[in-house]
Amino acid sequence: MEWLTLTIDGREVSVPKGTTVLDACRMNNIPIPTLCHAPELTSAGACRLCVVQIEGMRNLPPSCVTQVAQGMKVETQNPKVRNARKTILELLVANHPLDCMTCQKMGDCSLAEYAYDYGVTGTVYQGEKRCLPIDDGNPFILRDPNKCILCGKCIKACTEIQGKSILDFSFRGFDTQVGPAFNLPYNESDCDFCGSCVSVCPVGALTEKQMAGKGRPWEVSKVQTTCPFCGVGCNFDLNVKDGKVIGVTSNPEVPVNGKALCVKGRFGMDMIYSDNRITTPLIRKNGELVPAEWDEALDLVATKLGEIKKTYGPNSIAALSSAHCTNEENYLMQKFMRAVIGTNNVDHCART
Amino acid sequence: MTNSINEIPNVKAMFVIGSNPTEAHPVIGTKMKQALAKGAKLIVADPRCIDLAEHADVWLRLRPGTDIALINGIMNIILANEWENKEFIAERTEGFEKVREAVQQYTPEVVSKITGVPVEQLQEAAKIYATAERASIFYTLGITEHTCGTDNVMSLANLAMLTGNIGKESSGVNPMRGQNNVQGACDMGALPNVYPGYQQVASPEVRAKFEAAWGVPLDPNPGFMIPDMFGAAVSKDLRALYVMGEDPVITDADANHVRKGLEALDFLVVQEIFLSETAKLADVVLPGASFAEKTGTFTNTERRVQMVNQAIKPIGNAKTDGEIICELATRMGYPFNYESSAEVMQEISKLAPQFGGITHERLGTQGLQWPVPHAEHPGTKFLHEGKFNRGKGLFMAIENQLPAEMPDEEYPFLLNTGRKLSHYNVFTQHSPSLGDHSPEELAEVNPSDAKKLGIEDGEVVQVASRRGELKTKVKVTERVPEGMVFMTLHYFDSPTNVLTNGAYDKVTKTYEYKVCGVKISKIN
Amino acid sequence: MAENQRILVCAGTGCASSGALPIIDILNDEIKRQGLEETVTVVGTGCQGFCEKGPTLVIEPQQILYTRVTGEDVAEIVSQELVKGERVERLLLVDQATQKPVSSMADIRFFSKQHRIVLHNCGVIDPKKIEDYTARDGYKGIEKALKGMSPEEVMEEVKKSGLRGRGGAGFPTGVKWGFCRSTPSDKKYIICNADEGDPGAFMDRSVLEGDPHSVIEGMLIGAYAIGADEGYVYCRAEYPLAIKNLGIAIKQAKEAGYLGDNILGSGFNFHLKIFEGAGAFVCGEETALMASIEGKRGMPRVRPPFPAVSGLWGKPTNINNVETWSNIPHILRNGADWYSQFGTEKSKGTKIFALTGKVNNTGLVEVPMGTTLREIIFDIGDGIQGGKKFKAVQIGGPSGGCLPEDMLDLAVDYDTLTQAGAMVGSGGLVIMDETTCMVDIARYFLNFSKKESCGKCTPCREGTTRMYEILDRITKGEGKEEDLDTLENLAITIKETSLCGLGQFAPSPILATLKYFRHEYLAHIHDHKCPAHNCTALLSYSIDTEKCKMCSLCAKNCPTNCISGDKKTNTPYVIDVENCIKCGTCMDKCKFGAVSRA
Amino acid sequence: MSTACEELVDPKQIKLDEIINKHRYDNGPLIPILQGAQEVYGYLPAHVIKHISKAIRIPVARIYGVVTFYAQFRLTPVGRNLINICLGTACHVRGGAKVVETIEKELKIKDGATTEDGRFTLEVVACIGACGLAPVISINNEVHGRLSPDKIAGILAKYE
Repeated sequence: MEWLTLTIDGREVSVPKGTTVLDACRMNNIPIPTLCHAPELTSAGACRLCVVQIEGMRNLPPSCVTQVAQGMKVETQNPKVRNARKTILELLVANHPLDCMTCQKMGDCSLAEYAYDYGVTGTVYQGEKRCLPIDDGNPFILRDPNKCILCGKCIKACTEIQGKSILDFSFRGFDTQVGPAFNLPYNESDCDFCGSCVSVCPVGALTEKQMAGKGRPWEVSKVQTTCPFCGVGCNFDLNVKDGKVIGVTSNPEVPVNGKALCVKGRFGMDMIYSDNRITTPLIRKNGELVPAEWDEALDLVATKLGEIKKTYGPNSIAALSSAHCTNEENYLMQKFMRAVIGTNNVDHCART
Repeated sequence: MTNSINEIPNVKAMFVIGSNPTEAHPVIGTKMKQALAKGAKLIVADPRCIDLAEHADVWLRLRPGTDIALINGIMNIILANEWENKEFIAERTEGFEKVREAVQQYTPEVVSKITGVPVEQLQEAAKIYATAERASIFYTLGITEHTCGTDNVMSLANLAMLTGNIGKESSGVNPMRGQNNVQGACDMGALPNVYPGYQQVASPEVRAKFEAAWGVPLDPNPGFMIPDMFGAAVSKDLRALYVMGEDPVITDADANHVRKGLEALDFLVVQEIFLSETAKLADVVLPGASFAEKTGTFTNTERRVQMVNQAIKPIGNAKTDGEIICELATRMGYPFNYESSAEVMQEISKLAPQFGGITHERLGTQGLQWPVPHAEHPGTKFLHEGKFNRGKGLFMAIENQLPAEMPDEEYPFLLNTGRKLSHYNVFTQHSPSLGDHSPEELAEVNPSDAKKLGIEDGEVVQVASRRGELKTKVKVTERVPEGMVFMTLHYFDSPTNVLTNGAYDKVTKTYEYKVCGVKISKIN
Repeated sequence: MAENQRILVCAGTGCASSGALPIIDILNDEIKRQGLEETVTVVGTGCQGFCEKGPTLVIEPQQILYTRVTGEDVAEIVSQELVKGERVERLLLVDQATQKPVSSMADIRFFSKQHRIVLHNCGVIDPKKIEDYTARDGYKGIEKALKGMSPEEVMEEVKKSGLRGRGGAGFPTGVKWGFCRSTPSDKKYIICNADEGDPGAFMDRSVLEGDPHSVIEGMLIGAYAIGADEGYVYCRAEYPLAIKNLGIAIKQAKEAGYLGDNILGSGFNFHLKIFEGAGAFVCGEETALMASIEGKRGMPRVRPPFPAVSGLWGKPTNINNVETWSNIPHILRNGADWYSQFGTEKSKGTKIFALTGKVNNTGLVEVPMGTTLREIIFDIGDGIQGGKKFKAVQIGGPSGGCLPEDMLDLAVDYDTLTQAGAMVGSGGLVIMDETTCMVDIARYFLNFSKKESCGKCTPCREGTTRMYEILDRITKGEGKEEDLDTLENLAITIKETSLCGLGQFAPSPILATLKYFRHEYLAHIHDHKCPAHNCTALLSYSIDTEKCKMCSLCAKNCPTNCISGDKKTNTPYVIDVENCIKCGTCMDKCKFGAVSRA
Repeated sequence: MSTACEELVDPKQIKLDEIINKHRYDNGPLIPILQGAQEVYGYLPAHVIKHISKAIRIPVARIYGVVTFYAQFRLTPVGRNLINICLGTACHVRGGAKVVETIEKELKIKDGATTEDGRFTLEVVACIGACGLAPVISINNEVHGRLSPDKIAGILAKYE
């Protein structure tokens, strides 16, 4: 691999050929703000927040789409660059609601983070603001187009990851919007609610309805696990607050699916707290299933199975193991049947 | 799957048959669309106009149950054009001549007549699949859930071997497993004829190994498979059934027959997280824990063993399924003393060779794809590189066969079943948001049939087969061909499996969920 | 009386709008009626350039120009001019300086000061006839290239000529071709950018309408040099006549063997298609234009990769505009040395300008690079309308800037204009007089840029709107002094951080007016006054009842009927300020000076 | 009779399919198809956009994005008479804004709208290329040049 040497803020660093200036900075822990860039999506170079100054180049090039050249001299933090970024942020904030206190994205909002970092006041430009209806006609995604900063990542996620292209830009200039065709609400479009758009939104324009009001990012712990729906084996992070799962976020580092999930994996976890969960053993008494203690229930099962085994032989007992349970549990079940009961009568719904 | 999910975006030609990935395996569906975006060709064989059919280069709208004829026909065309991979056939396979002979009568014209697929489309499909640099077959239950399911699978294997499209990156035969850990349940020996790691119960050496490990003598005879169990219950050969995390009343074909079997039992234990239809019949119900409440592993369709990590405590008084089994075993005089599921995995890795190198610690955040024979082995991305399990790949001559029950005068519609994106089997019904999003069955009926029956989109109708009947709402759509009705298996209120046929494949005993005769009647 | 005369009737869009098309038929009828059909031919030509005076017609070979001709004038022109050889005086042009009618084109400064290379055929030939083009050495350039020159030699010739892209930035054409030529690929495209969206420029349209074969020939030569076999002309749908005439020309060129496979037996293939743009100024930007041909939203993308490496459908692509392509045949025919004798050291050849605004002679003019603004405006343009005072000239459209009077002696070429804060751009020259408000002009251009911004990058999408809003407030007298700093900061950020040329140059009108006309901004801000009496929010009209004779002329002409009064009841006329749109019609119409503006 | 009714196929639909078939195998067929469709229907109804989407396999959202990007395409029907008011630079400096204001007042509609009676649709455009005649408007492609506010009412009266 060919390596190139460049100077960033006076520091000499080496990176592989083909690296962008942005990646070169990030590899070397030099912070660059970005809104429209995502490593898993193609780069648009649209938000212009990642601009830097490069010796010999006209204007301020965006680092996310500028490739490193040998001997390049990059400035990422000089007053000119910082002022340009601040102005861009002021422009974005001028066309963005300032209801951050009640916004679900608070604490995880890139725009808020950078605005704070760059001392943006939100008072420099007064004028027209986008004023579009909020889309909350579905159980999963809350879409507030007024918070949209038009970075276009949701469009790319929908197209490049999901292959759906439900979303695109419409109109142009200041009137540009992002949404389904004819700017219909999600539930009137062909959207599958995979939620990939939500997973890439840097601001509060796309948020998960189920998580609204359930917890702030800093209160939540994340547990990576494997999805229990279908054989693809997607992984994601369960978001847990106070011992309760409040939702799911996708994790770009996971092996099979990266940020992609489907509607079930991302939004179906409220199943855990379904009213239909059985939370205590039940024993049939006088034809009715009634709650019982564990000891009573387990003793009853052990006794009954023991009696039947004794009377009719081990092969009069069978078990259905489960394609929904873990490997370890399936192992235990077949071992239970084979070693404890003494039969090979164990099967599961292997063929559906 | 012989290949990995992330090899899909680099496939050059995809042959999707009897599979609806964008609904049943959504993220695999997205990988296929990524391949399309990179210029891959797509052949879809399905009687229904599934989402992928709209993206296909060729959509083969075959008659249900004519898969073998279709595949034989494609092979016939490949041979006629000399697109076969002679080198691969010579070096890696045997039995080819028999197949060559068998497919001779399956000329494009004959096959077109059987399948209803135009000759040009057959030719186009054969060309795309046979001439691509890297072609992969993807199939699901549309292939296996037939009385000739095993033969369907063998036919696809023939096709892959004929063109050498197996044993390479992004090229192979890929059955996509339906349930989250159906792969793992099989791997773990939750089958009546094999121990963990597909080691035969009938083999004395294998049995000796397990007897030594477990310290008890083991039964040398394979046990009941599911379809046998319900009959055995009725005949009183089976007295007790312990059901863990399954709802056969809803998910097995010919549900009324299943229910009859369960009712005949002396003792039924159901271990579940929801009060399922099967649990309602139980003598004892044991509350299990959901995936979020336990630690262990699932194995996905690409053989990747991945961690399930506990995020919360079991709800209420529930216990994990593993814990319950251990307690029962102990109470029955065979103590299961495991500290953790990690310790169970250690035992598995000692007994099942393809899990030899797997520990929870090694699985970490990325998992491992079996076979992982030893602790340093990185896992196996795709199978059959250079060599098949049995040595040479065996061609099998297969003839076309009809489904067990076809529509007739009394039951004139062909019922086809499958999944839809917003649900997974029956238990996503318990998710309030998914339930709200997709609350009821919408049986798909072709507009011209709807017109003949005088029914409208959204109308509730009665659907009946020889085995049972139900009510369902109807969706009038061109997606299904005339004479077909399509239903899912997701809804308690329209339990499709009261209709399906309990006939099954002779080898795997998989029910023929995909084809049976039904009638539709208007409710006045 | 001269034998074999030709009457060239301008049928370009400008003259057609003024009613030129019926004149051709009437002329033909009249000529037949007077028995002259043997000796007189009527030709409907492309734009002759003198739109202001249209419909225009030229009698050849005498080169007599008639202006503002109507159908009723035809019989007189035929019997006077064609039969008797005498002028119809009332239809001749009046020189504003001498106030005398001039008949011969050689004496009309509008024509005599021009040097027409690209416009060589415009207004002279019938653009719908390939034989008219070949009769004037058409397709000699490509023949020369195919029969005796290698592609490299052709490219060298273009490089040597010093031709620079006429679309705006002025990149050397031959060098640009070289980039595309040197990218290895099985397929290459060339594109003619005819998406002339710049408000106030129409030279590309006139060339396509009036001399389409010159563009085709230029592209053929380019394709041969670059190694492309397919081309597109991306033309605005708003130019139906251009599309029609080009379509006819392509068909004729195919039939004549200049387009298609194995052209002139050389083995060289070239196919040309027209793509009709759907109305987006930003599609003048190369990458947006290509996105548009590909059927996408016309949003520019970041460069690199440059089109020469990865352009249309990912293939190497070379784009030049109409005027650039149209120069090529002349360079090939006459040689690089001939071409480079025109113009300045770094800007060779001629440039067409669309001269519009408050100037007497509006129209299309082609002058050698290096001609001064003063020559263009005061000689060719014949000075300011109505004897008013020159204030500024806006060059280069929304991307360009305004230059004040003391820069009139600037020799026009790429580098001097850029240095002065304007740009050649597409070549729009809009002349402004003392009644034009420079803040309003900046506001006008920002309104244009904000409407045409594609919306992809933040600074252009959000920033052009904010700049417009600030300017709008200033023109309404609601500005603050710090607005000027805000404007300047915003302008510089947008210039330096925008993705494409539209954004990068959108602030130019602000930066230039702030530089040269800051006092006008300050007058709006501090005194709440518009020095040009143009900004309506700062104006009010009233009628002096003393001077009002109650003639009712003002009320009759008021477009919003907001003036009332009555002579019978001796009620003097008053303006209802609520409904007044401050158009000033009443003031223009009043014969007694009773209407005043404050 | 019912069979006869079913055989009635919308002639516009036939034309649309002809246009689609003419361009479908071209590189980048979308914009020419949309232009053709608009010529047939006068605007681009939602069902036409969806039909095109299905026929050439371009997502509806992408087509909607294209349609709303370009000034040429319209999603609503146009009035009987289409007024294009030029606001090119030349027209602007010669008083184009006042022409716009006068027409807007006269018709009581804003740029882009259609009068309630469907008589006029008003569109402000950038340069129709008749700069020499500034300020100009065109009604149904008929150009009226050298305008002033007082001439507007008379011109509009000519169009029914």
